[in-house]
Amino acid sequence: MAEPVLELSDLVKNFGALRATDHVSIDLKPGEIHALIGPNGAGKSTLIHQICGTVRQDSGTIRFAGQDIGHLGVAERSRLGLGRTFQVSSLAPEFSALRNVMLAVQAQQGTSFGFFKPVMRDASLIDRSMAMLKRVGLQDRARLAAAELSHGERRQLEIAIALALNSKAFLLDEPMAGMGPEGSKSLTGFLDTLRQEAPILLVEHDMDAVFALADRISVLVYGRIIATGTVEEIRRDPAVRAAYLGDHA
Amino acid sequence: EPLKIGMITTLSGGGAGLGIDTRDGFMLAIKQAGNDEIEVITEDDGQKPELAVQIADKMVQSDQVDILTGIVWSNLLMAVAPSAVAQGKFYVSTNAAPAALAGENCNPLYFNAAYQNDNLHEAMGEYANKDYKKMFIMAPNYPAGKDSLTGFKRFYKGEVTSEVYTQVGQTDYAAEIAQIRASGADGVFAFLPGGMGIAFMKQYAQSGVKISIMGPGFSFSQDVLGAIGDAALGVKNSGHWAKDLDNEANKKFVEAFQAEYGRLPSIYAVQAYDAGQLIASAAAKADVKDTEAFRAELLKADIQSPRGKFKFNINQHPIQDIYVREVVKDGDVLTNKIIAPVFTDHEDAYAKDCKM
Amino acid sequence: MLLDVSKIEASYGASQALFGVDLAVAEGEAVALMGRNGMGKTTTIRAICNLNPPRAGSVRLAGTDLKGKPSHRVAKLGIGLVPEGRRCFPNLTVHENLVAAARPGAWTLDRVNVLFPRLAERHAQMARSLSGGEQQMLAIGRALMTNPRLLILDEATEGLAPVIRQAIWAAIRKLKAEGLSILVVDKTLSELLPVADRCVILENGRSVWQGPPAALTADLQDRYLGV
Amino acid sequence: MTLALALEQLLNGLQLGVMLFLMAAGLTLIFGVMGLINLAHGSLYMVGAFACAAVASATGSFWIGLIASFACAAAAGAIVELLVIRRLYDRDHLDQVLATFALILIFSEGTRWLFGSFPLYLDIPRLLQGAVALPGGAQYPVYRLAIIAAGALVALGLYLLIGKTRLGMRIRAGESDREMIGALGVDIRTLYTVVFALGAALAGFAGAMVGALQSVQVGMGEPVLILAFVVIVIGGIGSIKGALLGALLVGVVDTMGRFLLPQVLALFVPPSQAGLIGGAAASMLIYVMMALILAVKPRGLFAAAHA
Amino acid sequence: MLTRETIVNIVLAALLLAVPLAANASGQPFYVTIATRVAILALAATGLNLALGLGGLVSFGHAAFFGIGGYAAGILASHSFSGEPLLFGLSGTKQMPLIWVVAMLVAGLVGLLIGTISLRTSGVYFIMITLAFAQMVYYFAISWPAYGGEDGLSILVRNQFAGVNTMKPVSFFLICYVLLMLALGLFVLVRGSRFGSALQAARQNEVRVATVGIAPYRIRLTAFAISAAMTGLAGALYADLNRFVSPSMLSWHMSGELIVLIILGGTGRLFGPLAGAALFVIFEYLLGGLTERWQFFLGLILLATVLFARGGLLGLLAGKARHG
Ligand SMILES: Nc1ncnc2c1ncn2[C@@H]1O[C@H](COP(=O)(O)OP(=O)(O)OP(=O)(O)O)[C@@H](O)[C@H]1O
Ligand SMILES: Nc1ncnc2c1ncn2[C@@H]1O[C@H](COP(=O)(O)OP(=O)(O)OP(=O)(O)O)[C@@H](O)[C@H]1O
Ligand SMILES: CC(C)C[C@H](N)C(=O)O
Ligand SMILES: [Mg+2]
Ligand SMILES: [Mg+2]
Repeated sequence: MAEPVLELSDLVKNFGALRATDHVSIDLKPGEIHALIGPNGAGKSTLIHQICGTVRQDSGTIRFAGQDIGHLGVAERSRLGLGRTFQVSSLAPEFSALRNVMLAVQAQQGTSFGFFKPVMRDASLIDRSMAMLKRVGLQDRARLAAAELSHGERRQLEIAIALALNSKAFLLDEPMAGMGPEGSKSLTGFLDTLRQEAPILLVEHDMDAVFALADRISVLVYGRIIATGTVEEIRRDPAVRAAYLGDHA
Repeated sequence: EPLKIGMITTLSGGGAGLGIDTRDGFMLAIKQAGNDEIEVITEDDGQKPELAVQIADKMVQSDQVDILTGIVWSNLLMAVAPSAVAQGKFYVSTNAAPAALAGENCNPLYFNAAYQNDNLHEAMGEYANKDYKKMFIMAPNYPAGKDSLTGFKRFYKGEVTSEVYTQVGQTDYAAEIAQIRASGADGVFAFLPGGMGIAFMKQYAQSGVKISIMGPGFSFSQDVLGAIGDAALGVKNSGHWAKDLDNEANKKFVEAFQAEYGRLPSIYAVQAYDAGQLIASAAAKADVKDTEAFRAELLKADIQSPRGKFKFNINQHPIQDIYVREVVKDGDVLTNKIIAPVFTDHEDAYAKDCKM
Repeated sequence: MLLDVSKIEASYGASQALFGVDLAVAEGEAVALMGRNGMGKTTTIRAICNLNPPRAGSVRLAGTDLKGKPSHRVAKLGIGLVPEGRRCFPNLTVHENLVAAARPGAWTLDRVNVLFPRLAERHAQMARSLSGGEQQMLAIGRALMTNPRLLILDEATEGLAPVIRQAIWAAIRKLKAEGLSILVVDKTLSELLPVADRCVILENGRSVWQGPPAALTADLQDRYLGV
Repeated sequence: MTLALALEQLLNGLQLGVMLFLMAAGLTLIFGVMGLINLAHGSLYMVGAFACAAVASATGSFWIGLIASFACAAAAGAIVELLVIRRLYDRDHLDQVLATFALILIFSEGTRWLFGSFPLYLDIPRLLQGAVALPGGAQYPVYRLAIIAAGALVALGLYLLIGKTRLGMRIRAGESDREMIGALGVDIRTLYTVVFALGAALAGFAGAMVGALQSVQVGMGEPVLILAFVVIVIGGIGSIKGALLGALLVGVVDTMGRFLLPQVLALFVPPSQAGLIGGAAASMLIYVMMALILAVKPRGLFAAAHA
Repeated sequence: MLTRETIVNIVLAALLLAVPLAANASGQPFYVTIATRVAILALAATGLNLALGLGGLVSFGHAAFFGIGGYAAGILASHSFSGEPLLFGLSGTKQMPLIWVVAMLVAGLVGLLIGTISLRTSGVYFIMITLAFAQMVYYFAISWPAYGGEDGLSILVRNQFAGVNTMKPVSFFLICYVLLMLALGLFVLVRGSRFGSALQAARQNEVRVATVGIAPYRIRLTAFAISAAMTGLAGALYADLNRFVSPSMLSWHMSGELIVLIILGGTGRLFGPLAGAALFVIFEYLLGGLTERWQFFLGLILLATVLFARGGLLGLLAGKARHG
């Protein structure tokens, strides 16, 4: 078995009296899509936040690419290769789609303390960014400000940014949300190829996509993992059906 | 060729009252002189040093004035006067008189028609010797405040129980009043010009503390008395002038000022009036372009000052009498009444360092 | 007709987004507004509510022309909006979000709490820290509390877990059965179509097709929705 | 130093705190709750004081003046909101800075135009004059006790209004998303006008109350403005409780600092030096405190949960 | 291809040069002084614009840096005049370039210090904590007697610049003008650079910047220090212009005025500070000559500008700002 790229063990996070993450241990192996599903408010986003560093865990460890990252800042973790998208799009609204991606490319190339060379004449930034936009199908919208993109397009842009980071693992928080049927379909196909580049921890409520993509599924309920297994195992699990799937199975 | 005077003073914002009295007093003198060869340009400095500098530059460079005057505040004066005299212009001060320009750095082109900043405080120090064994003294924490307490202590021989520096622009004095109450002093000397004095006096009156207050004339000048109200009644303060000073020139001046502007003059008005008279008197006899001659005429101080006698010291600051005054009610209006002279022919402490 | 939208055009600054949308919702009817990403669904809804007042065409609600009416007037005439992106008030608690703009009527706090027990559990929590799905429930509850005649849901079930989604569709059915009119945008066709009485499809800022769900053939779906 | 003096100073500090709160109360509403940067708040304070002084001297009654201060400031606030502020809600915060900066100039010069350049007379009403004996022998001015009472009442009223009423919820909702609260059927424009006018009225009321203790003159609002911002920020924006506690803290620290720093320093240097340095340090003290608090708690002491 | 904004900018830069030269030629040296004031204020505001316009760091305490620069010039000059050694046996100087370097270093370092603490906060808290630091410096300067306290410090003769007679208004103006142009050039470079991208993105969405792996704090701190240094340089020039420094350079009014200049001209726009400074100084001067109530009318004009000229003067002249 390959070493996991990302490994959470015994993660706990409390918000006051509420235990949002309750001794969670999951991992992400090379080449796989590991779906994390669970009812609203189960703690999925909170878990992603802890992996990225925007929320600090109360206890437990997070290992990524062979090192303990639990104490690092957001930017440091990102530089190690954690690429994420947000549940609610989070972009630089005044920048064009292109410049949003360029920011990621520049960060990825190493330094942001260049004071003199104009970015808009920097082919190493622009070419790569355009390539990323093309991959998500936004090449025609490259010059539009992020604020002018439609909801669905913004989701695509977020993915382009994560791609540009050359991530060693992707954390995608509901990438399908707000995508039309067509968008969902193409995104599903896209993620399917993306897993070759880096494994994906996928939080998603779109079960069609999850069932089509996931190698493994973990189910989070009230902060606790109640089941991990293959698509078939999870579909059949009565506890999961009751807590989450309902008659969607 | 006419004599051009540039008057820079504070006509807007919180300190405008002083500037307006300055302007009005000055203009009265010029008007009375009846010399249409004298032209005055007035501009507002908004009590900002940068603005004062800018206006001074303009008056010197564009309007080509011969004399600058009118600044109320020491910090603005320090921004304008040294460079004005360095460019060969006269500066005649109507109020501000920082020590820095009275001693070593005195200048042949710099005249002060008002006093030297320490003088009124010195007079209170001398006055306090008579009846007060222990004094509580306070002033705002800025150079004029420090000069004030230094001036007071220069003449006061008793014990100073505490020496308190308040914040510039402070509006609440409960903490200081509590200290006064506990100090065991038998008198309080407070230099708090403008709004600070108004606030302090009102609060002191309500506090139930009965220790008597005194201060320099600035704290109890005509411009603030109305706002302090009856709380100021009976307070002793020092001044080189008061409305009731008994001389012909003063009667004429007070009458003329009231007729012209419909209010009582303050010390700022008197000082500016004298500055105006000084310039007019010199202009009548010498050409301002002839710097030496004009300066000589100014030095003679050939004027009828409402202050009575008036002459210049070696450092071109006045030698004059200083009185203790008391705030009284004259009909409906609060005003100051002279009680007794404290100093006659008083000279300031810095003149001896002036080598001119 | 409760809502009658005819030939509206709207733009964001200089760029035009709607080029003529026609749309009607009858009393008690549920209409699905469909179209690919960026085709103008949200813009249409904003135009109806006078959040982006249309610069041509007309919008009438129960016969009243909405032209020039500020959006709060429009809301008071009976439109309840569940906006895209939820837009709960982050600095208010769940309870405050619900009651702040409530107007009297059949929908009360208790009823909303029965519909979404999760909200009752979280009533004192700041909306800022709610999970995404909880916020969606809150946004729906908040609109219901204004007791509208026409409920407009933009991305009605985005981000909700399947069980909750089913609950919401059930609720929408129930609301419809009670006579509430509904205009809804949602991407899950399989769940949307059974609820809708009629569909309106937008393409590039124009309404290009209208009809009952049954008439929405696979061919049409492929052409306009990319399914 | 006696214990009685220390106690009296502590009381002075608390009283100054309540006074600061009274001055900050209107700003809490406009800035803390509506989220509007209003540099002209001090001008509304000044308007209140001038209205009170003018009406009191015309009618001979401080109380009528007090009512006038409330009314004039409210009217000024409403006019400002309708003509200026209303157009700026959906703009950058910075536009509010420029606009309200302009309003300061207009109000200050306008007031001077109307009332002249000399400070006005406004005295404490007869009813509240003099001092009462406190247990322990000290005396305390009645008027200051009245200010404490007024401040406490305003604090309570605001707390209830913002935290407990639907009006308060709507204002807060409007702060985070004006468009949305409008889309839910709340006439946020009118509501904001009313709230702004109320904030202005509170400023005017404070100006009149405090004006009787200080000097009623053009520019009197400016030191207040900065202090009021300090108070609100220390307490945590949007929190009434925070503003009150922030005010008390500033009041006590400032008073005790002015009083104690020179005395402590006098142990090391000659008294007149101690007075100077101590005075200088005391004037910086509240800013040092503010910087420290924000360095440790970047959102103030009571980062607004609510009210 | 020239955009409208570029044309407006070129015209502004040319006007700022042409007007004083013409005034000087026609024997009106005072207008040269006014233009110098505009150039210096524009330089100070350009410094602030870096932090505020690009980085969204609304500093309400930039007067501190302006004043520190001013005092650096004043103190160095006064020590050079009196011959007393300054620190560690170092003596004062009257050489402008040296003074500038010192002013920028000191202001930059203080900026670094203030920024280190202030940047932990954000939004309105940031506005207020920067104000708090500036007030500390202000009160310190008022009550610290060594350099004149509130009375300030006079520089009797303007400092020197090799080969130029700085007392001639035009010469001094040209020095300031060149420095302003250099600063604007630097602003353009920084704005378009990687650093500038990160800085502007951090203004729009801090979390986004962190998630691509750039620590916003360090970016902002650097920007804040550069901004402080630039404003400090302007302060040193201002001291030389007035031949005087005083705590009023440090007061919150000054900070407010710098912000007002930027907004008046157009926030975040390259020539915003210059346009704003020119407008402000011209109004102040013209109105001041017309009426004693000039502040009232200045207020009205400013108000009209906010209400009717969205995006400041440049917004009016050159349309909306564009971000690549
Ligand atoms: N800062 C916070 N303070 C208090 N409670 C919080 C905070 N952040 C999250 N919570 C609570 O923690 C729980 C988990 O939230 P989280 O956002 O992780 O859910 P989720 O699984 O992503 O749900 P969804 O699928 O709806 O997005 C929720 O009940 C939420 O209200
Ligand atoms: N704020 C805005 N400024 C400028 N253009 C905008 C803005 N919002 C949307 N648009 C443009 O208007 C068009 C319609 O957008 P709209 O949001 O109405 O689409 P939609 O059908 O709701 O899409 P989605 O399903 O992705 O939410 C799109 O081309 C979009 O780029
Ligand atoms: C009005 C006076 C008290 C002014 C004082 N002489 C000063 O230097 O500022
Ligand atoms: Mg989530
Ligand atoms: Mg949409």
